[in-house]
Amino acid sequence: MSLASLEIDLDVFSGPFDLLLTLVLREEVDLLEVPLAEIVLTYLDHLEQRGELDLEAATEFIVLIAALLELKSRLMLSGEEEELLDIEPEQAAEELLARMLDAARYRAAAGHLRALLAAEEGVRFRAAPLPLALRRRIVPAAEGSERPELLGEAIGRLLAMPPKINLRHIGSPRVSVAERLAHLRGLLRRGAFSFDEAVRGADRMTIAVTLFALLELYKLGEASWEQRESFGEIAVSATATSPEALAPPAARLAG
Amino acid sequence: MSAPAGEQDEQTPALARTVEALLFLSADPLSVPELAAAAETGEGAVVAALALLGQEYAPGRRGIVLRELGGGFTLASDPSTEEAARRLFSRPRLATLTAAQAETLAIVAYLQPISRPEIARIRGVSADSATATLLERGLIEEAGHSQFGALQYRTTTQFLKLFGLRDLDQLPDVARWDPSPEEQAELRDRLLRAGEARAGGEAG
Amino acid sequence: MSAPAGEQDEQTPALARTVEALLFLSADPLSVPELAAAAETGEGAVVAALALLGQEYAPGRRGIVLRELGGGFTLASDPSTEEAARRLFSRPRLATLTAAQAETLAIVAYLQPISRPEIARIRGVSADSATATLLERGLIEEAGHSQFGALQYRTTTQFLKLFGLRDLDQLPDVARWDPSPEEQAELRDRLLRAGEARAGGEAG
Repeated sequence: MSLASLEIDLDVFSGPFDLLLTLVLREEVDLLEVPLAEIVLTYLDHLEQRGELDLEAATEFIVLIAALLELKSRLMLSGEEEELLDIEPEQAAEELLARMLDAARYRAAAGHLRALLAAEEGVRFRAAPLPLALRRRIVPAAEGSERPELLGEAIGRLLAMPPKINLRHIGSPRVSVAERLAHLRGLLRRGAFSFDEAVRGADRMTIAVTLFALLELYKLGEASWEQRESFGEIAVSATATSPEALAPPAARLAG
Repeated sequence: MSAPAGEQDEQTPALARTVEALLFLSADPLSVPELAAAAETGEGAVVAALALLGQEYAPGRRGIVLRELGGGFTLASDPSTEEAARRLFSRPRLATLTAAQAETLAIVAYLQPISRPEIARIRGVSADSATATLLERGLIEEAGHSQFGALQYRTTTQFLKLFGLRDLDQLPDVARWDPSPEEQAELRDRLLRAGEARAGGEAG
Repeated sequence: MSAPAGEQDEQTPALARTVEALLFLSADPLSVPELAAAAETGEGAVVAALALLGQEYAPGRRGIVLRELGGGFTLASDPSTEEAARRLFSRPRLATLTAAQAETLAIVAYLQPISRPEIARIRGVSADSATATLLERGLIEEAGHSQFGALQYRTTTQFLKLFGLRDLDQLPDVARWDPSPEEQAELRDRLLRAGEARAGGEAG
């Protein structure tokens, strides 16, 4: 693979990318100390120099870097007692392999679908509305024919909290992104707040997940933040288009 | 058809096939110039092709007929098939509430006025089509804009009639169906929180 | 009907005409039971009528073809007429899929119902924008929530129609694209072997 020729120069390691991968899997380089963003930047530079995009290699790189990111995030998120810290290099290699195979499998299936679609080129279907005379007639329901209890029942269903999410492969996180999203939205509804306030008294894992939830809110356009100096206080506030004016992604999609 | 007599699998000439396909695909009548431009041929050839199709799709021969309408040509189902079409497409349907509509209606009834984004957040999925149907059926109506500019909804008199209610105070007490009655927060906050938790499952 | 010699005036039997009209009118593929119910006849008679129509609308004969797609029967334009259709309707029938969209669609097609986080996990990258496009094009749709509350997706009839599939069973077994055990073993080794050869001095 052309990835082998990708030279990485980091504080913790200097050499070809596939060697770094191997050393990480053999735990000879601590993944926690490998700045993955720098690897991505190196790769982008490499692409720019070559001036051409090898899709095969690019896909392979993305799959590998994604696997590394997941491994790293597991290491960061799991508690000291987590058995995942003791993950064997062979296990990690298996995990990477399984992931590459899975991705390859559906990439091939995607190719098949595209071929099917291409074979149907030129086939069109009629999409005309039904003649007026045939449109469905709707008979209005009689007055008093619906039970008011129907409405109460619906509210009861909507009040039910979903069961707690159990991410079996990460062990048992004590806090979910969904919870922290709800927490942050609750704070936002009251006005601006500082990140420290949002995680006061929380453990390391909760802080990490809260930060993740904050990024999600930022992505959804519901919140923005400001940090005047590094390591200073992070002030979080609702964006001009406040939460009430914003629909969740699902609503936007269906539009 | 102009093919020699007795030929079983005679083919329709290419131009007639093209015209047939275009008429089939188009919801509106197509004029001879339009057909000629699309097929990149002369109008005379199109007229000839239409004449050929007119024979094949003559009334009473098939389930589809060729009609000249509004300065153009169109394919239509034969009137003799209308009864079956009516059975398939236009069975009169009693307006009942789907689960999504009932949920949306309940949210509007208990929290009105309420905006569509809020409804979507409580339901965890888009409420657009349910809201549209409820508006169409006259069970909810627009109720101005929220302070953030989002359109709000409230229930109508028609809604009260459908449920046999004198006024909104007669809505049943939600406590009967509350899965965790010990919770103290306001109904709106609790519904939003539960909805966000449901939608948040995606982000996990 | 049984006109002698000249099959020119030959009429299509009444049931076949009805079925033809229903297929013409319906935007979605119609199944044999649906057709039988609408025509108030038995399924065997409908199958026979469809066989007759299948001959008349055989590929290459006319501008319209009869297709078995998406769990039922439907009429479609013959691909040979596509150029003219594109000129008339001035838009391609379906923009091709990007690699990301095709991959996401393949994952949904094979593993449905499946949630967005699961898709992202398999692809190794977010599937948000691909999922949005597929939803918008009607190739996938929402299919309720998983036990963990995440929204799930499945493919639509529209997907089957556009990809020329009768049903999902027509998709080949995904294992067909698995690398051979030898290739897998080689890949596995490769992850460790490359390092062992060089691990000695190079680590910084």
